[in-house]
Amino acid sequence: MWRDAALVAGKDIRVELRSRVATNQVLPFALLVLILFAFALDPDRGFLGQAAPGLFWVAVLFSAVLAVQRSFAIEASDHAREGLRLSGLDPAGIFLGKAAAVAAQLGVLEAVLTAGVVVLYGAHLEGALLLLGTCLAATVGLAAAGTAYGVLAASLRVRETLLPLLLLPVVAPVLLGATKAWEAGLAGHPAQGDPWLRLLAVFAVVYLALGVLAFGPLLEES
Amino acid sequence: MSGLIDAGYSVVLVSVAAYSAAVVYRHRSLARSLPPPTPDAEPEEEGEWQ
Amino acid sequence: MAVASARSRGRLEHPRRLWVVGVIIVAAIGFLLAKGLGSSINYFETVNQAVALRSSLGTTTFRMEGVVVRGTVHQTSRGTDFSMRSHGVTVPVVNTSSPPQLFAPGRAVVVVGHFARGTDKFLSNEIMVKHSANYVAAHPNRVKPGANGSS
Amino acid sequence: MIITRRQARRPLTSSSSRRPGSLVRTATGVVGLASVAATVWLGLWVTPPSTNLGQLVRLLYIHPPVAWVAYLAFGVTAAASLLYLWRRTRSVVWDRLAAASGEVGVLFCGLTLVSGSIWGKATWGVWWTWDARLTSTALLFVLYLGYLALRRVPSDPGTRAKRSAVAAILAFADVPISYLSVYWWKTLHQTGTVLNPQRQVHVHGLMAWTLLLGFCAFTLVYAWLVAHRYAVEALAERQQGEGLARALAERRAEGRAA
Repeated sequence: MWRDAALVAGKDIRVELRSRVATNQVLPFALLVLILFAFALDPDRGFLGQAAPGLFWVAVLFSAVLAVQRSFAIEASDHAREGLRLSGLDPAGIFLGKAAAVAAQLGVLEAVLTAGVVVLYGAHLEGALLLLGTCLAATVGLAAAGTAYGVLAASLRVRETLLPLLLLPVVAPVLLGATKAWEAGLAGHPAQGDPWLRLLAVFAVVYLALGVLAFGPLLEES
Repeated sequence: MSGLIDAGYSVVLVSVAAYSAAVVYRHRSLARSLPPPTPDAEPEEEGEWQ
Repeated sequence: MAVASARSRGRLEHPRRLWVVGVIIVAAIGFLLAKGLGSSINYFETVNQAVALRSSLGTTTFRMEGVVVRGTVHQTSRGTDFSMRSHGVTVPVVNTSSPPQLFAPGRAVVVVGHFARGTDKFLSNEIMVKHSANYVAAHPNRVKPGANGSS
Repeated sequence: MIITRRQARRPLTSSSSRRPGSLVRTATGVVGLASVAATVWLGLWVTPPSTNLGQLVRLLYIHPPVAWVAYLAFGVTAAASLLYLWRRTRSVVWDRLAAASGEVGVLFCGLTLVSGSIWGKATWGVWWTWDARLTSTALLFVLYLGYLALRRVPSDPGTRAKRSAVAAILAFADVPISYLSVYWWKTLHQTGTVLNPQRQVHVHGLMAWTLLLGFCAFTLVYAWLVAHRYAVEALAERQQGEGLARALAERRAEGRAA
């Protein structure tokens, strides 16, 4: 299972590095969302600094939907899905590999967005350990849930519209937990963020487990 | 405030009634459009519908 | 061949994996419940908790719950002033909104607002009445069937 | 009450066919309609006002039963989905039942939100607030809207059934969270009136009986609606199959004529 996961993750990341869709489209999109928030909320009145954690994670969430869509779009052409299905790889391994690839992309995206939040919204990064831990747990959770629902919607003609509807309510706890943890971290009370960090970790573990179980049947059927 | 009570009852009752009517109507129109219950005898031979 | 082997392998591993996954999920959720996501998701702080957290709360806006103390409700030009109590701790509330219909002394309420800087007063701009799931007939002996009670 | 029952029976029995299943369905509908009528009558006119809510207590007889039906419907959907996914019990019956119950559940979940919002405005003083119970219920509504949207995507019936079954089971995780939220966390929403873990009901006399009748009434209406919705699902599948057969036959006839 782990060897298969590494294979699939390596493949997805290589495809991403060569096609640069994430760097050329998803990353600029996320930055654009940050800038649009700045237009919507008057930057001079201090709203942006207060709302920075929420806006950051909303931007990550939207980008995660795009990243998941991209992750399954690369297999939509040339019967690559069938190839993957018939490859004899363990479905759980495929799931973990794809989730890892999505998580890696989201990690890069979050690093850039963090810089964006600091520069554009004037946020001060305190409690860096909590912020980092939150990013890690939230990213794994988003990638796991995203990949599980991604394969659910992947073979549908209407996946572009259906995936956000299915995925966003499911990852709403991630948005809540990550925002609260970041609020605590940025405000300099890292202790208040710990329960939220636990919630994020449990979410990640639960969806990783569910994905390992459900990915096989879903891949077979789609 | 009695307006809110009436509104609560009305919303629930009217919605359930409307949904029921829609479902029953669809049930009847479907049942009418399909040939009467011979569900086990599926038309297999060609030419049946000409 | 590859298909057959992949499928049979998946099927063979399935029961064991099902158990492992089930145990992981139950353990994870159990951990969450045991550790208590508790206070952080709470909708409000009770008056005594709010007073205990007074220094860290500062003037941030939050929701506070308590019972309206009898005899402390005063109509003012801006709204209604009263005191709230919970677990023996009382806080005076300066409210600038019209309270809901069920607002009355002795009732549990949730107020939205923040502590005023430098005083012990709580400035609120919204009151919500909280009620329990106990429903007791007001006049059980005076029920008249057929009388329109909804008016 | 008796008048309502008589009025209701006439149009409904006339439609019943010879099959015993539809007789049971009709009977469920008749009794359900009568008990809803009785609940409304008792709830609006007969029951007394309560000590702390006054007349506003009357929404008690509507809101909790509707919410219960939403939970029940999603529970049936999840159970049917599980039965479908399990190879030994796989049958199109479970897929249809999940579809029917899911749609009725979304209706009742929406009504839970609306009636609760109205009750909240009357008693709490706000239409909506973000406490754990309200938020998780709103999430539940959106989750199952997604389920219905997924079902509506045209694809191979077997694939669709499996896919939606997985989605239904994943979405059901929110139901216990929503139900237990008022015990896990401090919320504005009151704790469970009847279905609380302490098994204690603090509702007096006639009010309690009316509430109980409300639960039964809406559960019966739910059963009746699901029975009809199930039949619609089955008929629609048949219609699709026959439409395909007819089109095939026409094409073959064209080929022969040419």
